[in-house]
Amino acid sequence: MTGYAYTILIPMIPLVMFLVTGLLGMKWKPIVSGLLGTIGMGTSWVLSLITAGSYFFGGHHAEGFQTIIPFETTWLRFTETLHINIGVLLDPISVMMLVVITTISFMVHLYSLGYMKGEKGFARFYAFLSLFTFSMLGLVIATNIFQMYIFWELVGVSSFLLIGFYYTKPSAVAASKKAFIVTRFADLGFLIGILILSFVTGTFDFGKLTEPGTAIFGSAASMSFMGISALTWAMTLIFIGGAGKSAMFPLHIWLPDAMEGPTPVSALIHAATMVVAGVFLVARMFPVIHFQAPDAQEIIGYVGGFTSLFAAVIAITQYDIKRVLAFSTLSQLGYMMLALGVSGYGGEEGLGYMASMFHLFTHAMFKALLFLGAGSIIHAVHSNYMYDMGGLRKYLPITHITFLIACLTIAGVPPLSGFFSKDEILVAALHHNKLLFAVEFLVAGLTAFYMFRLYFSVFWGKDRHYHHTPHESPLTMSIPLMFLAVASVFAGFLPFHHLVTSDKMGFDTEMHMAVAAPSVLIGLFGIAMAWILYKKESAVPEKLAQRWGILYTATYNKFYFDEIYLFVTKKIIFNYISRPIAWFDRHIIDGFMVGIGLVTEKIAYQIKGMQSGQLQHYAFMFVAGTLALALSLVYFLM
Amino acid sequence: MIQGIPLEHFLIVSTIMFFIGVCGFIIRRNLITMLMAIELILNSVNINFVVFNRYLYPDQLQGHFFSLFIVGIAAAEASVAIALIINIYRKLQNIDVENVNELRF
Amino acid sequence: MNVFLFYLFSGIILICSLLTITTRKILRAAVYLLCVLLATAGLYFMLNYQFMAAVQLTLYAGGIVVLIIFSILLTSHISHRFKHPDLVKLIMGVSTAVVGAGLVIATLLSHSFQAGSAPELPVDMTVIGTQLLSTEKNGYVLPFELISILLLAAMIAAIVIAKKDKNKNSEI
Amino acid sequence: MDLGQFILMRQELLLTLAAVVVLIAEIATSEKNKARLVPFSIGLFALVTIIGFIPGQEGTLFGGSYQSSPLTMFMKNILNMAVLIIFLQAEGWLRKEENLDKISEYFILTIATLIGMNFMISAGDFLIFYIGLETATIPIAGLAAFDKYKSQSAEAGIKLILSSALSSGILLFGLSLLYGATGSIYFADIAGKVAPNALIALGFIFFVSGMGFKISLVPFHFWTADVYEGAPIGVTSYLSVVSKGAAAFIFTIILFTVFKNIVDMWQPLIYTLAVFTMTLANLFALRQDNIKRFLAFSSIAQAGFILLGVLNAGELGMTSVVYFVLVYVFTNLGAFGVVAAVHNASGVETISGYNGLYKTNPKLSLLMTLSLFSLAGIPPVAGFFGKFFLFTAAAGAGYYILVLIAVLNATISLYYYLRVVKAMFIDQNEQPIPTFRSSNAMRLALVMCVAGVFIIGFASGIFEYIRTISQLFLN
Amino acid sequence: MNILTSLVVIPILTIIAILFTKGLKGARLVSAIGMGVQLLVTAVLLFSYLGLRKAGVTDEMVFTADYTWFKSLNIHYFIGVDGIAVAMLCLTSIVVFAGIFASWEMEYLSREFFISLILLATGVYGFFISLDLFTMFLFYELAVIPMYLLIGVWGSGPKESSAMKLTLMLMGGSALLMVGIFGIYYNSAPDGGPLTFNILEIAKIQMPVEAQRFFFPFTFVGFGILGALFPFHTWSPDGHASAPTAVSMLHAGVLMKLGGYGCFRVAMFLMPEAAQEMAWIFIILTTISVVYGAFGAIWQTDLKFINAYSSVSHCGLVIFALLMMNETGMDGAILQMISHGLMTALFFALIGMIYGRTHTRDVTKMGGLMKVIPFLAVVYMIAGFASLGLPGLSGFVAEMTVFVGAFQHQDMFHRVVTVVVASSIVITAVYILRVVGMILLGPIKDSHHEHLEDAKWFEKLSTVTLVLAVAAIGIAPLWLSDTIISSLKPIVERLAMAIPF
Repeated sequence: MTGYAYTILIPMIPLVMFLVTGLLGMKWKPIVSGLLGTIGMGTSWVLSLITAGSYFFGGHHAEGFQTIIPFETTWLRFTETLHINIGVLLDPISVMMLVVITTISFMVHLYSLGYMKGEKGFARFYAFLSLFTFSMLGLVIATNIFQMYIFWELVGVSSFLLIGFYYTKPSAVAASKKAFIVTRFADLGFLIGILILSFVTGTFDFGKLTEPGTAIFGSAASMSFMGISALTWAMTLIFIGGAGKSAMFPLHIWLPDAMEGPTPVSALIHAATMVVAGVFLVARMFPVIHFQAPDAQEIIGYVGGFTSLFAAVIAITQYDIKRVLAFSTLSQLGYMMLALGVSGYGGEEGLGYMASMFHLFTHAMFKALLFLGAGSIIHAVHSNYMYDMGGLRKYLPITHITFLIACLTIAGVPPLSGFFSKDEILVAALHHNKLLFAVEFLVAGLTAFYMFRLYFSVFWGKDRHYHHTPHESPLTMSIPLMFLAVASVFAGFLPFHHLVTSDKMGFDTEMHMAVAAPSVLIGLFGIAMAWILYKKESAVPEKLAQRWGILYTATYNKFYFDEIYLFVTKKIIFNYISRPIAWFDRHIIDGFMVGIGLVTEKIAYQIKGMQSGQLQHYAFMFVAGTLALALSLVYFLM
Repeated sequence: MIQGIPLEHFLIVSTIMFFIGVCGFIIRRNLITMLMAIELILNSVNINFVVFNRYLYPDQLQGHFFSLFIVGIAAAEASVAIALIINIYRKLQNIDVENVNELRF
Repeated sequence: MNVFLFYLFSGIILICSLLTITTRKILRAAVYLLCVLLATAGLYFMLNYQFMAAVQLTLYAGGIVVLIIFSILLTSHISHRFKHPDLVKLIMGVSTAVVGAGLVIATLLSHSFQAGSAPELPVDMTVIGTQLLSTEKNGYVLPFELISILLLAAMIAAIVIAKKDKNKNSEI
Repeated sequence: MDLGQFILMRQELLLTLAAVVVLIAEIATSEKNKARLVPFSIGLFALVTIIGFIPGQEGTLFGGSYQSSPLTMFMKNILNMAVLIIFLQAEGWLRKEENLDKISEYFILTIATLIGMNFMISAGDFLIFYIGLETATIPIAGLAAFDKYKSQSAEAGIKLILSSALSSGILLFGLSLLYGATGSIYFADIAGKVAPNALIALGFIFFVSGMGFKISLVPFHFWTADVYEGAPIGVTSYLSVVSKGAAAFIFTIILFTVFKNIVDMWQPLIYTLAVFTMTLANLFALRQDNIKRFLAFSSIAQAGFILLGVLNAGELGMTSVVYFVLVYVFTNLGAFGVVAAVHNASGVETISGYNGLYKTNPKLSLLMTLSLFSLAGIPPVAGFFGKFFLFTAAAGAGYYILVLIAVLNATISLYYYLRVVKAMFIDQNEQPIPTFRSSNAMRLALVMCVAGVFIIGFASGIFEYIRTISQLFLN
Repeated sequence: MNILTSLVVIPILTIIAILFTKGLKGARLVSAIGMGVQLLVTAVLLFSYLGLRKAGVTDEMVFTADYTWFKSLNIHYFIGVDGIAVAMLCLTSIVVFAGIFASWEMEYLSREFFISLILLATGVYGFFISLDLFTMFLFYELAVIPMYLLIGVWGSGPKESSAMKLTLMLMGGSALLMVGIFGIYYNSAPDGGPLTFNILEIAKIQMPVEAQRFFFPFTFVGFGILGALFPFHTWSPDGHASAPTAVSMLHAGVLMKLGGYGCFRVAMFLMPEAAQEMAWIFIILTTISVVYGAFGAIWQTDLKFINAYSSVSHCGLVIFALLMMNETGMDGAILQMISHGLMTALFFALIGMIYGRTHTRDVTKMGGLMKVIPFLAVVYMIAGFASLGLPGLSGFVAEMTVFVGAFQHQDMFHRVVTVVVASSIVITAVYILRVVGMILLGPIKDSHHEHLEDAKWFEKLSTVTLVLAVAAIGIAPLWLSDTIISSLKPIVERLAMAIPF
C-alpha cells in the first residue's frame, strides 16, 4: 500500500506550479511559466501512467481491485465521527480519472504553448491551468465526499477564472459569472445532499458508504421528509450537484457560454475533465444510489437521456463551432449519465456503469481532440463561426485529418473507440429501458449528422475571404492533436470490463451485434445526410430551416433557456426579491429606527410650549403636578 | 385652645387661604401682587403650625417657633424679592410678569 | 364670644385674601393683605400666643407690608388699574385652587387628630425666651443664629442688586 | 452642653469665619486693590476645604437639631470642593471691570448659601432644614441677578426668587401637615410616628414638591432652564452642582431616615418622578442651542438618574447617590468650566458657536468631550461608574424596567451630548472661536475636574469609603 | 504583569506615546510599533496557550488574574482566556495591525485618529479578556464610543447622521444589555451568599428559571444588536458606508464579534434554560438575517453597502450557529466570527484603497480595474472568494462547520432552517461575482481610471497580512478548530444539561 505514496505528488506538483507561477510568474518571461507548468504537468502525467500501470496491471486481481489509501490526514474535525480528511484514494475509477486528467491536461499545456503564445497573461493562464488540474486531481482522488466537495468548489473557481480569462471582454465576464453561479446553485444541492447523507449515516467516508452490504444505512430507511426517504433526497440532491457540473438539463445553460474561454480551456475543462466530474460523482456514489435510492437512479437515467437528445437537437442549428462542440459535449454527457441511470450492480448487470466510465474515457480523448482541433482552426481563421470557414482541408492538413478521426469516433464508426463505448451504453439501455434506448439510438444518428455538418462546412465547401492565408499550427499544437487522434483510435481496445466495473470485479462481455449494427447504420446515415446537405455549398439547409420555421428558431435559440434564466435572475431575483428587500430595509426597518429619532425630535419641538417663559405657567405646572401626585397617592391609599 | 371651635375649622380657613394664595400667584400679572400671594401662603402655613401646636401638642412650642422663624424668613425673602422686582422695573419699566419672558423654550 | 371672634377673623381673612388677589388696584391689594395679616394676628391672640401675634403685627404687618407699599410706590402708578387676568391663567389658577383646597380639606377632615396627652406648657415670655436660647431639645438657639446669617446674606443680596452700577449710569 | 462639642460643627463654623474674614477684608482693602480679594478669598476657601477633610466624629448637637456623621461631613466636603472649583472658574469673570466692586459680595453670598446647605445636610429637625434651605436659596437669587447690565440676569433672579418662594410655601404647608400628624419637627421623633395615612401622604407629597424644586425634578423644574440661562455662569454652575447636590443629599437622607416607614408609599412616587424627569428633560435638551440652557436640561435629566439611586432605600442607594453626586460635581463643573472659559474669552454661549472649536482650542474641546461623555455615562470616565452604581441600586430594588427606561434615556442624552461633540470636532466654521489661553485659576480648576473625572471612577476606594460611611449613617 | 493585562496596557501606553508625537509620521510610526508589539504579544499568548493545553492543563480558563475592585459590590478585575478568547484576540491583533497600515496616510488630525482607533482596540481587547461582567461591560462600551468620533470626523458621505445612528443604536443595545447584566447579577446567588459578576462563578449555579426567562432576551438582543441581528442591523450599512477604512475594518472585523461572543459567553452560558427555550425565536430571526442580508446586498451599488449587507448575512450566520447549541455548530460560529472578521476587514481595507484611487464607491461607475491596479484587484478577488466560501480560504471552513453542525441537530426544524441558511451561499456568490465582474473585470469605464497607481508598500503589508491569515485558516483549520472545540466543552455541556421546560 505504501508503494503508492508517491501518488500524492500527482496533485501536489500542479499545486506547487500554481503557487510558483501565480506568485512569481509576472516577474519572469512568460514562456518560463509555460515551460515550467508543462514540465510539471508532464511529470504528473508520467506518475499517473505509472500508477495506472502498476494498479491495473501490477498483479492479479481475482478478488477484484483493492481500494488503496496511500495517504490520508484529518483536515477538519466536526465531531468524533464526522471529519473531513484529505487523502488519496486509489480505486479503478480514480486511477482512470488520473490518467484522463493528466493526459488531457498535459496535452493542453503543451498545446497552449503555441496557442496562447503572445497572449497577455500567459503566466496567469498557466497558473490557472495548474490550479485547475490540481483541483480536478484532488477531486478524483478524494477519500471522502467532503474532500470531493472541497475540490469540487475549487474546480468551479478555476473554471470561473479560466472562462473569464479574457476579463476585459464583457461577454467572457458574463459567461464566467453565469458558469459559476449556476454550478454554485447545483453545489448547494450537493452540499445539502452531503448534509443529509452525513446526518443519516454519520460519515463522509467513501469507503464506509460504498462498502457492499454496509450497515450504516440501517437507521436511514425509516427517515423521510415530505414522504420521500431521506436517502432519496440525499442522492437526488447530490445528483443535482453532479448535474450542475456536468451541465445536465436544465442546468446546462452555462456550458455553451463557457466557450468564451480560450479554446484549450474548453478542451480541458469543458469537454474532457471538469464536466465529467458529475458523472464521476454519480459513479462514485453508485452503490449508494443503486441500493438505497433507486428512485434517484431513475431520475438520473431520464435526465441523462433527455439532455442528450435536447443538446443534440440544438447542436444541429448552431454556427459557432465551439458551441456545436459544447452541445455535443452535453449530449455525450447525457449518454454517460443515462448509462449510470440504467446500470445494475455487479458483473454483467453493471454494464451501464462500465460503459459510462468507458465512454467517459474515450469521450475525453476525442472531445479534447475536437476542441483542440477547433482551436487550431480558430487560430488559423480568427473566427468561431462556420460561415467564416470553408475549404480548410487544404490549409490545415494535420488538423483536418485529426478532426476527421475525431468526428468519425464520435459518430461511432467502428473500430474507433467511440463505437465501443457507445455500443455498450446502448446495450445497457436496451436491457433496462426501451424508451431510453430509442432516444439514444436517435441521438446517435443526430450526433453523426451535426458533427459532419460541422466537418463538411469547415473543411469542404469553398474558400472564404481570409484576411491572411490560414496556415497549419506550430508543432506544439499539432503534436497533441496527433497524440489524441491516436488515443481516440485505439482507446476502444482497452479491456474496460476487466478494469473499471461497478463492483471492482472484472467480467466478460462481447459485441452485441443486434445493437451495434443498427447504431453504426444510423451513424452512417447521419454522415450521409450531412454529406448531402453540407459537402457543397447549397441552399437546402436554408430552405429546410425556413420550412421548420418556429421550431428552427426555437432550436437555434436553444429553446430560450437563457432567456428564462435571465428572466429568473434579472427579473425575479433582482427586481422582485432583492430590490424590494433593499427598499424594505432602507425604508421600513431603517425607516422605523430613524422614525423613532424623528418622532422623538418632533415631540421635542411639540412640547417646547411647556417651557413658555411665563413664570405663572410654571407655577401652575408646579402646583398641578403636586396635586396630581397627591390625588393619585391619596386615592391609592384610600 | 378655643372652646367650641374645632381644629378643623382653623385648618379649613388656612387651607382656603393657602389656595387663594396659590391662585393669586398664578393669575396676577403684577410681580408685587404675586409676592403678596406668597405672603398669603406663608401666613396660612403659620396658622397651621400655630393651631396644630395649640390644639394637639401644647406641651411644647415647636409649631409656634416654626411660625416665628417663617415670619423672619418671609421678611428676608420679601426684601430680596422686592430688590429684584425693582431691578426688573429698572430694566423693563414695568413689573408685569408676562413681560418677564425673555428666557424661554 | 370666642366663636364669634373666630368667625369674624376667619371671614376677614378669607374675604380679604380673595380681594387681595382680585382687586385691580395694587395699593388696595396691599391694604387687603394688611387686613389679612392683622386678622391672623387676631387669631394668634385668641390662641393665646401673644408673642407670636406681636411678631405678626410688627414684622409682618409692620415690616413686610410697609416694604411692599414702598415698592409699589416706587414701581407703580397709584391710579393704575390692572388688566383683567388672562382667561387661561384664570382657569388654571382657579381650578388648581379648587381642586387643591378640596383635596386638602377632604384629607384633613378624614384624618382623626389625636391630641397629645402631655401637660400643657404655659406660654409666657420666660418660656419663650428660655427656649429661644436653649441648646437642648426644643431649644432654638441654632435656628436663631442661622437665621441671622440668612438675614445678613439677604441684606447683602438686596444691596448687591439694588446697588447702582458704577459704569452704567444710563439706567435710572 | 460642652463647648468642645462645637468641633462637630467645625465646617459650618469655619465657613462662617471665612465669610466674616472676607467681609473684613473687603472693608480693609482700598478701592484700587479690590481685585486682590479674589485670590485672597479663593485661598481662604481652599484652606477651609482642606481643613474640612480632617476626619470628624459622629454626634448630635442642640438636642438633636444638628447631627454630624462622617457621611454628612463627606457630603459637605464634596460641596466644598465643588465651590472651590467654581471659585477658581469664576476668577476670570470676577476680575472683569463691571464686577470689581462686587467681589466680596459674590464670595460672601456664595459662602452664606453654602453654610445654609451645610446646615440643611446636618439638620436634625425640619426647622433647621427649612432655614438651611432658605439660606441656600434666597441669596442665590441675588447672585443670579449679578450681571446687572443684562436683563436676562435680572429675569433669572426674579424667576428664581418667586418660584422658590412658592415652592418653599408649598413645602412648608407640607411640613405643617406633617407636624400636625406627628406632633414633632424632629426627624427622630417623626420617623417613629410616620404611618401610611392620607394626611402624612399629603404632607409628604408637598414636601417632595418643595424638594423637587431644588433638585429640579419634572414637573417642578421649569424655573431651572430659564434661571440657568440667565444667570452668570459662575452662578449657574453653582446652582446646577452645589445647590442641586446638597438638595439631593438631604432629600435622600430624609427619605431614608425620616420616611423609611413608608418606603412602599414613596417608591412608586419617586419612580414616576424619575421617569418623567429623565424623559421630559431629555426631550427638551434635544433642541437647545444655548449651551447653558442645554446643560440645564441635562442637569435635570441627571437629577432623574439620581432618583434611581434613591429608590433603593438602603446603603447601596445612599452610596450610589453620594457617589454619583461626587462624580457629577467634577463632571458638570468640567463642562461648565469650558463654557465659562469660552464665554470669558469670546462671549459665545451657543452650541453652534462652538463649531470648529477643536481646531483652535483642542484641549478645551477634549475636556468638554470628556465631561460630556462622563455625563452620558461612557467609560472610562467616572460618569460611567456613577451611573452604573445608580442603576445597580435601582435594579437591586427590583426596578428593572425603570433601569431600562433610564438607560434608554441615557442613550437619548448621548444624542445631544454628541451634538456638542459634533459641533466641536466635526462641524466646520468660517470663524471659529480664536485660540485663547485661560487664566491659571481656570486651568487649575479644569485640571482638577479632569483628574476627578478619571480618578473617581477607577479608585474604588472612594466608593468603598462612601459605602462604609453610609452604612455607619444608616445604622 | 499578567500577559492578558499587558494586552490592555500596551494600547494605553501607545496612546500616551502618541500624545507626545507630532504630525502624521510620528503618530503612525508609534501606532505601528505599538500594535506590532501587540501582535507579537498575542502570538506569544497563542503559543503559550497551546503549550499549556499540550501540557495537560485542563482549567477552563488560563492566565487568570483576579483583583478585587469594588469590594462591596463584589466587582473584580477578573481576567482569563480560553481557546476562543485567544482566537478572538489573535483576530483583533491582526485586524488592528492591518488597520494601522490601511490608514497610513491619514493626513487629517492624524494623532487623534490613531488615538481613537487604538482606544477602540483597547476596549475590544479588554472585552475579550474579561471574565467579570462589569469589566466586560465597561470595555464593551469603551469600544463602542470612539466609533462616533471616528466616523463623524474622519468619515465620508452623510457621516454625522450615520455616526449618530450607529452610536445610538449600539448604545440602545447596551441599554438592554445593562438590564440583562443587572438581572444576572441579582440572581447570581439564589441560595444566598454574595452576589457576583464573575462569569465562572455564575456558571456554577442555576439562575432561577423565571429570572432567566425575563433577562435572557435582554442580554441576547443587547449583544445581538452589535452582532447585527435582524431587525436591529440597520446601523451597519450606514455606519460602514460612512466610516473611514480602518474603522470599517475594525468595526466589521472585530467589534461586531463582540456581539456574537457576548451572546454565548454571557447570555447562553449563564442562562442555558432560557436559551434552550427561546432559541427558536432567534433562530428564525437569524435565518432571516442570513438570507435577507444576502439578498439585500445584491441590489446595492455602493461597495461598502454591499459589504455591510454581506456582514449582516455573515454575522447572522454566527448567531444562527451559536443557537444550534452543539459543539460543531458553535465551533462553526466562532470560526465564522474569525473568518468573517478577517475577510471583511480585508474587504473594507481594499474598498478604502480603491476609493482612495477612484474616488467613487459606486460599482456602476467602475470597471476593468484589474488592468490598472492588478494587486488590489487580485486581493479583492481573493477576499471575494473567501466571502463566498471558497475552499482553501477561511470562509469555507467556517461555513461548512456551521452547516454540518447545524444539520446534526436532532430536531427537524433546525435542519430545515439550516437548508434555508445554506442557500445563502448561492446568493453570496451572486453578489460577490456581480461586484467583481462590474468593477474589476470588463473594460475600463472611466477614462480617469486608466492611470491609477497600484498598491503602495503599506497597503500591501496591510492586505497581505490579512490574506495570509485568511489562507492560513483556510488551509490548515484543524488546530484552530480543535482549540475552539476543546474550549467549548463546558459551554456545550451546560447547555445540554439545561432541559427545556
